[in-house]
Amino acid sequence: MRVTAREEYCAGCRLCEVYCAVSHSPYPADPVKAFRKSPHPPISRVLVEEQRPVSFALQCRHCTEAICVKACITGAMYRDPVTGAVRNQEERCVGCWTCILVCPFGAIRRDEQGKKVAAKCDLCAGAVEPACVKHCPNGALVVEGKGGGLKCM
Amino acid sequence: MVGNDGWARPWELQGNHRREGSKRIPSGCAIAGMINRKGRTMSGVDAIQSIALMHDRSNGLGGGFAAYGIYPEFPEHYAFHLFFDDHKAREQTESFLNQHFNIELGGPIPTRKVVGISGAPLIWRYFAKPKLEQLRVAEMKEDDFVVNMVMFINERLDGAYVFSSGKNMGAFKGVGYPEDIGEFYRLDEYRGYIWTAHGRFPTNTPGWWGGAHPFTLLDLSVVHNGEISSYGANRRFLEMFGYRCTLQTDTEVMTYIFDLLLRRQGLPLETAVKAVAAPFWSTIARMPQAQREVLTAIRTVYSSLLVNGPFSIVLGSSQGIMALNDRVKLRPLVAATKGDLLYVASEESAIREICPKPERVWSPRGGEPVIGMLEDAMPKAVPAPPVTVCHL
Amino acid sequence: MYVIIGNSAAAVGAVEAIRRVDDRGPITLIAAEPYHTYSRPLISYYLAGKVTEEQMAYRPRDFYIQNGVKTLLGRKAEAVDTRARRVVLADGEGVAYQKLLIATGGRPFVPPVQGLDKAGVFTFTTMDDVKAMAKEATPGARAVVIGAGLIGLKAAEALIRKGLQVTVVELANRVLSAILDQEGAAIVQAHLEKQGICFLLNNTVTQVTGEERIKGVLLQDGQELACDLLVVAIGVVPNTAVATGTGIRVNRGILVDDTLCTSEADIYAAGDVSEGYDMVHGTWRVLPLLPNAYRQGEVAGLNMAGQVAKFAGGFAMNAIGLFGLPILTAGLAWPEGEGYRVLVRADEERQNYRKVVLKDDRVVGFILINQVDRAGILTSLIAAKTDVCGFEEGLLEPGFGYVHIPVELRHQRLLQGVGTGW
Amino acid sequence: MSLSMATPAFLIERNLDRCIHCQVCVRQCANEAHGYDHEEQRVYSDDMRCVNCHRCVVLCPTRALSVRQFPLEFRANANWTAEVIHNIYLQAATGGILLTGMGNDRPYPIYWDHMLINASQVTNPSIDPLREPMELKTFLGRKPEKIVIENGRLKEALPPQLELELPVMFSAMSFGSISLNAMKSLALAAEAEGTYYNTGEGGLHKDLYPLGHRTIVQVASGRFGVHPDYLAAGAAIEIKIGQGAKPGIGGHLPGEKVGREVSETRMIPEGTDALSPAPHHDIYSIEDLRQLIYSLKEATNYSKPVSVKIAAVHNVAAIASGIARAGADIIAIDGYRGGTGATPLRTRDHVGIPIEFALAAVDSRLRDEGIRNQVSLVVAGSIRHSADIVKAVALGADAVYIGSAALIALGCHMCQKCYTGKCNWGIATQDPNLTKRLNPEIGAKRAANLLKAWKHEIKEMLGGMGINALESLRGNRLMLRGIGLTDRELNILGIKAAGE
Repeated sequence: MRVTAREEYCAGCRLCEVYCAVSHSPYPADPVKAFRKSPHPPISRVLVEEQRPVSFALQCRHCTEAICVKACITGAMYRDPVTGAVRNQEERCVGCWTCILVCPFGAIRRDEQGKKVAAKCDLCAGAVEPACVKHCPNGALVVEGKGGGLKCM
Repeated sequence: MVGNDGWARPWELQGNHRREGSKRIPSGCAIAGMINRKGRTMSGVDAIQSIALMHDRSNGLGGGFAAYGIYPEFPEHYAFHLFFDDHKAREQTESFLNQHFNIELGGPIPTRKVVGISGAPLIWRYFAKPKLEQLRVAEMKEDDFVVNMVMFINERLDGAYVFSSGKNMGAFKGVGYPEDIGEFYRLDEYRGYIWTAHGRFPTNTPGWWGGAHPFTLLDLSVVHNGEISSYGANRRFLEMFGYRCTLQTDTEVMTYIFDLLLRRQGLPLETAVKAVAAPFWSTIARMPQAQREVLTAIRTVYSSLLVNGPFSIVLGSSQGIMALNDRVKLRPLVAATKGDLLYVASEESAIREICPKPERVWSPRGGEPVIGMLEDAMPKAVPAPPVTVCHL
Repeated sequence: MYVIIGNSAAAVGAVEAIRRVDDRGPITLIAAEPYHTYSRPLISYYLAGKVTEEQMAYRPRDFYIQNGVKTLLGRKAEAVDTRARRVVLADGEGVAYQKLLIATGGRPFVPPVQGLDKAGVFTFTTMDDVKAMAKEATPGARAVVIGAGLIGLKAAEALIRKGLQVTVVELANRVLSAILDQEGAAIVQAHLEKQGICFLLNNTVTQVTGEERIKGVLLQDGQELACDLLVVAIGVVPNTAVATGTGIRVNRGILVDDTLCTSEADIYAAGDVSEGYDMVHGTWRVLPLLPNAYRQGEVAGLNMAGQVAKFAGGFAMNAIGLFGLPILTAGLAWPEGEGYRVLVRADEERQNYRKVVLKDDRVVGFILINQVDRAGILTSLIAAKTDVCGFEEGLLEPGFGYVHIPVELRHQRLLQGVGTGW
Repeated sequence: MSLSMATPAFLIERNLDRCIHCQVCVRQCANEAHGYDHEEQRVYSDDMRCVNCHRCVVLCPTRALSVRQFPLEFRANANWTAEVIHNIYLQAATGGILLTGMGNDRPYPIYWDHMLINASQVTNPSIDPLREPMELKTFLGRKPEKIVIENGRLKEALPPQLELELPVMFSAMSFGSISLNAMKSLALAAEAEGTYYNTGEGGLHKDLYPLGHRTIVQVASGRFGVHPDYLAAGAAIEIKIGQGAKPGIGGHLPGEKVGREVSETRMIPEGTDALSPAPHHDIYSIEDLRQLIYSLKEATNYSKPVSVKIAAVHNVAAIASGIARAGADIIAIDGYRGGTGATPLRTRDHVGIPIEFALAAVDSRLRDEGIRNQVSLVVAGSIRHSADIVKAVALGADAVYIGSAALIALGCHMCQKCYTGKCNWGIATQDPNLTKRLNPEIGAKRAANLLKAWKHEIKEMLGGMGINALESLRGNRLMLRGIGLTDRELNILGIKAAGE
């Protein structure tokens, strides 16, 4: 399962980034607090790429044979056996960026606001619908591929 | 309004509404009808008895009957039944009639005094045929000519109202309970092979006899229970064909619809029924193609003649009767047969009152007509009279 | 009956791969070190106090139990008896195998310098190394690190963080000479010098002074440096000892085919001990990188369990951060010879350095310093040998991403996957 | 350079307690009314640029934004209003005619709101549309005076008809004036709900040919995009004589909106202005119209109804009668509130008559002449909701066109700036940065939902009247009563006053 962008309908508003950041902040239901309570704005795991008029959001593809999991030097990166999502156990991550070096989608971001950790899409584990999909105002993000991920190798 | 040619053009008139037509009156009712398919005549007693049983369905503000085969001595004459407010109106009308018709016989319709019937207008009848030279001037078919005359009188001649205009048939109606009206008109003395009857429950008090049922045009008569929600749509469509709905009663519209479809457009009765009580589109969609095309065409072309709202009617003609419910069946209608006889009525008890042991009793479904025709008549269009237009 | 010698990335990769295919076959894992599998690169983090020993576990504590692996930890494998199909342990016990994986990794290369046996001299590879060093690395102490490579600099960083004075001696003319070019190395060196590390380049230690304990070092140029601690971090070499005398062919590392099988049937080798295929160089060579080790172990494991899997090759790639400055490199970063095109964008003041090397319109290597985001896209372009004609100007953009890649290729990759083959 | 008299029309209010400086507003405003100050790391606004389209307000994740009328006032003057004064400033500065978009917004009476609908009580039952069938199917096209049946079959097939599942179609809006995504939204919604949309004079984009059976293809004075395949693709052909937003004048699509796709679809060179003449230069009288109608019928083998669309003007009834007699199968009448992408302000606001009167007059006239059945009547020009539709049908319309309402369903916020090409909702624009903001799947769903909702509401009102088929409402003016109308107005509308 993964979130796929339909770039022809991406309005480039980046609400996906805003809501991703909010939902991964200590105040997942309150954007104002999420942004204003912490010294740094929360980081989004979604990345919108834009070169007008093209724009699209990009998140972890949750690859079937995830190279980031294989390459992780600490074992922090793992595939959730239940959801199939590739997730990073942030308390084990040391921010070495090997995953950034190997992810062919460039879908992992550096979170250097506290302890350095790799930040990536976790499909909003536990939520019915990932925040980016839920809040995309134009249906440009869809959840696709129940079960399998993409090939990154 | 009379044109330069002296010919009446009722459709050019702005209605001088008085009488009942000034207000549209919703009403509830009782109806009944019967036919002997062999054409054997029955006395009016049965019709009176049947409608009388449904006394509570009317409120004493209207009752009436139509009877077919009652004037065997004048089978080719139009039997005009008229109400006059006074003798001045009568004289004016008679002069008009004499101008256009050869009147064979004329005089008051015999009545008897009945408790509960009061305020009767002058009630006269005339057996007449159109004058040939008038037909020539009008360049019209005879039936259209007669219709025109009736419309003109009803619209323009103050104090006069034609309430029956067919051949060998007649309507008898007035303000009162139907059994009293029957008594008043001495219907026990008439014999007809078709009788229809009506008891009215209007929601106001028009106090005018012309508003009672049946409504007739030529030999078509309609008794009707219900209110036509589509009245405005039906009426405005009919007006394009020259009909003037001066009375603003739903039943009048019903009469004109059948006149238009059967007499003027020559449609089969079944087709006319499908226009008036159309099957639902969902039903049409399931029909075989040819039938679907026909019904689609009916509903497309005659969409403005769909009669919407609750109704049950009995349509009478010299050829037979047809009883019909609205397509959802929002008003009661029961039918029964015994031998050559077909009965229809608002309530089964009204049939059993005069036919205690019918062979078959059923409740027709919405939009499905019950048709009883004379055996020597085809169950289709009432044949139009021969064209008698003479070109000079 | 699977037997694995070693307990790091390649070994774990093999276990996970075998269990994907065969959830029953008994697996025995033999390791000289007595510890549960741990992440070797984390020893510098341990030294700096950023992780605890507990947090160094490469897999959860119950990993081997969950996977039904019998572990023989702290038991050194001495030799392999290929005829008897058994591994002989140091204590003489034999462990029978049907399929054997040698994943013994590398061992530190220690140069022939006089006095390296004195107390206060350390290598920097294993848990024991770092534990020993941690005891002596006290604030204010003077440390000398031989080697300005990945291990040496991570050690130096950790020691600085612990409050030591650190001098790095490097034979080459620049730091990180294995992965950085001159220009990139200058940025890194300046950054490290700001943090207090002293560099002595084009130089090396020729002698260790002191009695029992180290007192200082003599350098090639004749200088003498007093110190309390010496870290030898020149590099690692494949730890092929167990293959000695078996008939398994060994060059620098153990030779394997693309199924990771050695010259002996049913014996596989993976990780830093072996020589894998380098798809950029087009040669077989030792690629001492954790991601490679895992993937090789995985391929070996699959083959051991009866699947046919092939290792398409790897190439050098390194991610390293020094005092917050990230450095990501891959492939050939300072090519020699004809046919290469080098794209560079540098901003030394901001410590930004971006260099992409092309050959035949394909990316063959890159160096990213500081602005390293989305480096993996470049890595994948190397691996997939993608023709970058038409979007090469985007490669140098700090925000280089899929939006710079032509729409068909972009959609193919984002919707169907990358398919690099490695 | 002289002093500009321009002052902001709107005031952007940013609640700084709620703003998180996420810049969504900055990225979404094509008018650049929001910006980001990198030095201060904060978002700021420029009121002068704001057109009050609400894009930023709607998308702001913290509801930090609001837009109000700019509070600047002139000395109170009931005659020289601020708008009048501002327009004079503008014309004094530019020397140009004033342009605007959408429909007449002046406070003329809205006659729909002066008519009330009947319902059944006691004497006949109202019908519950959730329990009973309720039919809205409508056929548009010429009806013969009667049908003839032989051997249970139709003797002659009916003339071609458009079959609508509800009496609502999407008005003519061209590709060029609106985006392809907006066209697709309407086309898909028409397909989903069983009705039709209209190409306007912009031709039929190749992507829309598969939905040709849901398309009314328009032939307008510029003849843009008209060719045999185009005529063949449509379900019906509409000759556009005029439109309510600009009766008597032509159209002008500026060259910057004529990109590759618009150019291909309209068959004009890229980047050139698309000028529609005020009249059809082959129609200078009613007999010329007849020729065009029959040319189009010939060209399509008499297989499609031909509609003629006119603006509601003073003697609309006589014109409509002439059109019916010229052979049109459908007459579309567009009232003075009808919308557009661009029109001179004074024309929009001062020319034409209300559709309510036009409809009543035309329906009565055609009935008086006995030819009402020969044509279907479609009315347009600010049909706002289902009650307007019920009233229109009761006055005599066969169906209505909706334009503005459909666009509002797609997200239009009625800022009236269509003519700038910077529609922030991706509707009235060809800018690829903006058109992609309208996902046609969502647009289609929303437009279809609107039709669905109205369908339910019409059924409820019909049921309340005791009617279960729409045709029984058509021209049934007894179902209407006027409120607050003069005798003369009641007379024109052909309805009684409430209480009568």
